[in-house]
Amino acid sequence: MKIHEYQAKQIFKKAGILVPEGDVATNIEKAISTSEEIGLPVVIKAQVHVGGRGKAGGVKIAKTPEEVKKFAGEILGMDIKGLTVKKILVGKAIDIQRELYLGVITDRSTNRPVIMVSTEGGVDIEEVAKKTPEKIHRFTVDPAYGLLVHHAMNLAFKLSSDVKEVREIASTLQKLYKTYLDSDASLAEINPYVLSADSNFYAIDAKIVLDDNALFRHPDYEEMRDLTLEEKIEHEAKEKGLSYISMEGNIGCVVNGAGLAMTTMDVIKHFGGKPANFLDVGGSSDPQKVKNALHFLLMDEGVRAIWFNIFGGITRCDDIASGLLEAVGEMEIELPLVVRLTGTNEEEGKRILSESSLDIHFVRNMEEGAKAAIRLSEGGG
Amino acid sequence: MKIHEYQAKQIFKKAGILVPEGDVATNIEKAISTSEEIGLPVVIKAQVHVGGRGKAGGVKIAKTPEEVKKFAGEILGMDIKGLTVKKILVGKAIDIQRELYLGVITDRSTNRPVIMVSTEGGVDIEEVAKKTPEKIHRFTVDPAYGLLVHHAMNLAFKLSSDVKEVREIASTLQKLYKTYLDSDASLAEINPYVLSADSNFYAIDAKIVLDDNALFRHPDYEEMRDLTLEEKIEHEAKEKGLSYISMEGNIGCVVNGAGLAMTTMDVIKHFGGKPANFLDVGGSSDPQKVKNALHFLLMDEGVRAIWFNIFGGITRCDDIASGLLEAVGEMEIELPLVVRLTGTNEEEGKRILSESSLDIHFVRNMEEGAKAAIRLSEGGG
Amino acid sequence: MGVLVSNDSRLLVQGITGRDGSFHTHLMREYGTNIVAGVTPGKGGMVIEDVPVFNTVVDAVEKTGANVSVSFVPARFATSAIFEAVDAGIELIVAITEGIPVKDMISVMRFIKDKGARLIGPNCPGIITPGECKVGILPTTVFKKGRVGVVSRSGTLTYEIVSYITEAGFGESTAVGIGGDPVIGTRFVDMLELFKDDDETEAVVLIGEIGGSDEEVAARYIEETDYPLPVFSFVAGRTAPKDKRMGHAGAIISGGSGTASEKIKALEDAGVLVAKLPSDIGKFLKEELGEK
Amino acid sequence: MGVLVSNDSRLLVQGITGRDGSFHTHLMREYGTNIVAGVTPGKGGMVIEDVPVFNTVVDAVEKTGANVSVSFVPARFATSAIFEAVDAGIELIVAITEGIPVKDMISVMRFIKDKGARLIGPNCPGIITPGECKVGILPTTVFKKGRVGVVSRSGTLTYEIVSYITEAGFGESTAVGIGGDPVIGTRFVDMLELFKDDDETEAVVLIGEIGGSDEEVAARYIEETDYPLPVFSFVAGRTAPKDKRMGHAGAIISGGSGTASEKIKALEDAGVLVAKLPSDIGKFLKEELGEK
Repeated sequence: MKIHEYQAKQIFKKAGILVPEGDVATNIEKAISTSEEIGLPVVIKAQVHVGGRGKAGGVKIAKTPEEVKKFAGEILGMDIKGLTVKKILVGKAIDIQRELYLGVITDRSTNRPVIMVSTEGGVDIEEVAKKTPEKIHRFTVDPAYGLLVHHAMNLAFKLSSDVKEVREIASTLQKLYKTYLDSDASLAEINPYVLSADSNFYAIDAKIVLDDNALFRHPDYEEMRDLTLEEKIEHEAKEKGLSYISMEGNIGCVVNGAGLAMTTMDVIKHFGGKPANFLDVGGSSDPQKVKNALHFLLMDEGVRAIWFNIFGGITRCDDIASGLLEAVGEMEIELPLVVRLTGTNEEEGKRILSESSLDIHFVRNMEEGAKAAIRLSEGGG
Repeated sequence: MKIHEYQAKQIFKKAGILVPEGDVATNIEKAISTSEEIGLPVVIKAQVHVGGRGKAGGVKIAKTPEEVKKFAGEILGMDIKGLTVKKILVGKAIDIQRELYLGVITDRSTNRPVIMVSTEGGVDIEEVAKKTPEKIHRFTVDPAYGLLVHHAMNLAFKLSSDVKEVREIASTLQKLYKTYLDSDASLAEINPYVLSADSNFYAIDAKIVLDDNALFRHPDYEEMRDLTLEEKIEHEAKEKGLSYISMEGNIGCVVNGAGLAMTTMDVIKHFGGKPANFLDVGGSSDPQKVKNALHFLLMDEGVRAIWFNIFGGITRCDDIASGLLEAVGEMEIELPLVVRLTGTNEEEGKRILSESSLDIHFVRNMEEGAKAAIRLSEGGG
Repeated sequence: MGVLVSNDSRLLVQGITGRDGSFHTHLMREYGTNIVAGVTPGKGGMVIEDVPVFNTVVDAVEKTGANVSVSFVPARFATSAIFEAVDAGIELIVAITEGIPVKDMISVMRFIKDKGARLIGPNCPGIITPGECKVGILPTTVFKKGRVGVVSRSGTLTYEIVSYITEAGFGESTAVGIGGDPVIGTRFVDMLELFKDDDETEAVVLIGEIGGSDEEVAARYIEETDYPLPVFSFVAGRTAPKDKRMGHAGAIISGGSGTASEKIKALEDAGVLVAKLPSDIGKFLKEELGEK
Repeated sequence: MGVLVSNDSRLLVQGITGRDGSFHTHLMREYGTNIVAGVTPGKGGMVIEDVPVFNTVVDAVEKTGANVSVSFVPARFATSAIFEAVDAGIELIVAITEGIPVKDMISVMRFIKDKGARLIGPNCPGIITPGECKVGILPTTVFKKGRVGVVSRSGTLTYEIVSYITEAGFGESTAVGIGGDPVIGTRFVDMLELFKDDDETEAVVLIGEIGGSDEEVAARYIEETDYPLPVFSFVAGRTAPKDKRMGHAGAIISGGSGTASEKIKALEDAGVLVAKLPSDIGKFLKEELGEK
């Protein structure tokens, strides 16, 4: 789960990491009152779940009350890469002496957390990694011992030679690592981590990505969920055990398994069609899931044909067939149906569907299915 | 540091371990009001830092208000192995179905924590260890991973075959281990851990011994310190960097190093004398410590001779000599002084003392010193 | 004799009394897998599908000599089950469970490194040595004893592609789904190493997907070791939108890495034939190894 | 050539800029110890007693090839200093510091086990190889090059007993104070093993004290291995009252174990001559090894 900068800053603040004073606002009045409270100049930053908001004009420094009003008004409601800005963070502007980068991520290649630090803060760290990799210092944490004091100190000495600064940076690194662990994050990042003109260190920007699988341990994070309409649908689907992502096309797909679902899309495109969605009904078998899946599919008015591409394993073909029958009984489905059933209880599933009165286009494999679905979605018979 | 049962129970309670309702009392009135609050019958238990209080009559069950009054009165002020009972714990009496033993201790031979459990709760666990060692189940914790769920479950299955009970015991074991870690204990023990007639588990008795070296991390434990007069003196000495334990004899010893200090006592006894104390001025060298040491020695009116047995290493003999001179200048010391100085800056130390007007009996080694001190303590010259 | 499991494997089922656990115990036994024990705390003494159930893995191992385990334990208790199996001396653990928090898996993997066991998964369909034994949930019908080693990050896509391998007249020496989570016990490279030393494997099919960099790492390994067996591959997610999570945690493309096109390029640069359609795999095999 | 340190040891002093650190750096160099570096964070670039100071151990090791460290770092930072030294590849760490919490030492020892280093201490006087090199705070005057290996849980009592060894005409091959804390890096048995394989050691003096069971463990080891060298011992605390803490955390007698009489019995049963007075050790050596 992605959370906003202001939410990540709340988490960092609780962990004892210094962040600039500030508050989130959803309207101009709140922006003005916050700026009065914390004092000018302030930085006004769009809170959207997408990168590059600075370049898009979503970050502005306001030096006067008039500017606060003006910029808050401009940024609220702004469209950034298709997302509408509904919240802004109004924070005390910090006089910057130096900008550093501090981050913790889960490294899949070692199955361990990695700490990354760089003197090149405030810019895209992936750009730094490409252009000047020697400026990024990495340390892989042994989870049996955690980030020990000397690990943090050794990293901090790469960023400063002043021992007071080094201790401060090292302390922040340990807090950052602890935050990463305690929040079950897959990424916890401060960019830039700033040494201010008056020699304090601040987390000027903050990013935390949470592990969806671990959210059950953090019921308090649930309220941080801020979804676009599209994400809301995906989330709702997820709560029903489905992975659903809406796309631009017209062939609605119901598939079991993420890899097969992606491949289903790939194959449709390969043959010139357009998938309307990614939809994985998951591993465990349950007729209700099929009904839920059709519910989501049918919300998309662009869908012209529905394709069930099922390769049974833990999923049983008969469960899929029963679910489909039940769903058709309850909902009005007038779209052409392409069905491919293979694997566990395949015969049973096919029998259930054959015995029904449904007009189903049975196909033997994925490629046949893709071709049939494309033909039908284009009005063919 | 030892803490009382009621204090250990407070710590356990905070960790989520169920303890019988109750409160500590220092007078009969409080005992009565507590028993009224929690309801009869209650158990009244002497809170003293010594074992065997049950056998000494320091634990009684009161079934009526009269008995509360009677037993509280009897136990408060009671002498148990030389200690006066000043506090009692008044706790709800639990109807016992089964008694178990749960403990965590630091195992010196493996440098790791060990969990011990037994079906033989409520009795001296060291007796169980001697007579029926097969009834004690041990598990050495790997500190890199801690006490994992299955470790706790495996141990709990040794104590019960009812899975509900097993889960409860396992959960308590994990809380007990966490308490041991979080409190920097060298021992955390529940004996007995009781299954009540109404099928709840209670920590009926509780013991925690804290690591003195780690108390700086637990300023809140400081108020748990409850010392006898004798312990107060030892504690005061410790705060001044000295290890001091008062004994029955008449030869006051000032020694550097614990091993040498013990050996000094052993040698005095070997030659028929009686040490008045164990006193280690510690490793680091500081004239002030010598003054403090003499201060403690002179509080003991039984001392008839003072013996400085110093083998300089990190301790410098000249520092000891200067400290002794300064102390004599400030305090009135009329006792005979035996001095043995060997090691770092030995010549300088001897010179300082020789040049003073003090009447010092210099000795060349420990055995000579013991003999001289014994002779002088008996009035010899 | 597969590279991971065989007739000699003595299987323990963790979570045997659950819905999926008992169902697949039945199917695995039907296939011929030697299941010697099940574990569910509190159900010790029961018998499920003719398999004795124990309270703890250590008990089960002591009494039955189990050396491989498969776990259907729910996500919240799943890592505990893996720890328990490893601690009891199980050499190979197959974790079917999906939805395990990454942090928990990081701890488990550290423990496994200490103890020298091997984990397959989590969030995976398991292992099959066709004709001998199945440990997991794979549908057996598509598999056939043969000489192609299959390793996949996916579940059902594996069955899909294996069906083409089998249809083309080949069979599989070992097929394994290693799971799609960010932190997994066994990766492509580990399986490539096992297949390399296996006399019964003469080609490898590697089924990848977007996210992570395991395909790139495998490509580098193939190139650097001058890998002795022909490797064929399919990578799912060529048309996936960026930065979307496609069903499981491993399948995230973010920034400039983890896309299908990069993976395909890396593999092709290493001399791997990469299929555009699943059915291509069958064709590749016929072309390279000859008709069977 | 001692069993732990020698002329080849390249010593690093952790906490070199402190009072004790700089004082003993001076004394160690005076004795001939090859001190190549010091570490105090923030003091990198300084020179103390002709020794270059670095900010981190990893820097110091890289630039000077240090392979042994001695630490005077205060208790609250002491375990961090040990972790740092081990991590930087130091093979032998001598921790003089006293007052380190036991829990911290438990973690450190786990780490050391992983990394394969050796720790002496904490709360110990260190090591001396008479005539070659000293790592720690032992007063050098009482030591003399010779063939008696000395291992002790105590500090000053070691000097006391060594003075009798030296006085009796013998000298020491290596003398080491292993510390009196409950959790220590090297125990009697470890040193007995090192002495056993050392050509230059022909007898061992083992100086114990009340608390713990290291003397009993050593006795068992001597008996079970039919230890090839004569062992002499002294155990301090015969007259110590029960359940009192005698100066350091290791010296607790509680319950039925850890008393001097039990330790003495165990050692004597294993064939060890146990002295009643420190001076007896000199006599024993003369009687058993002959006049020197």
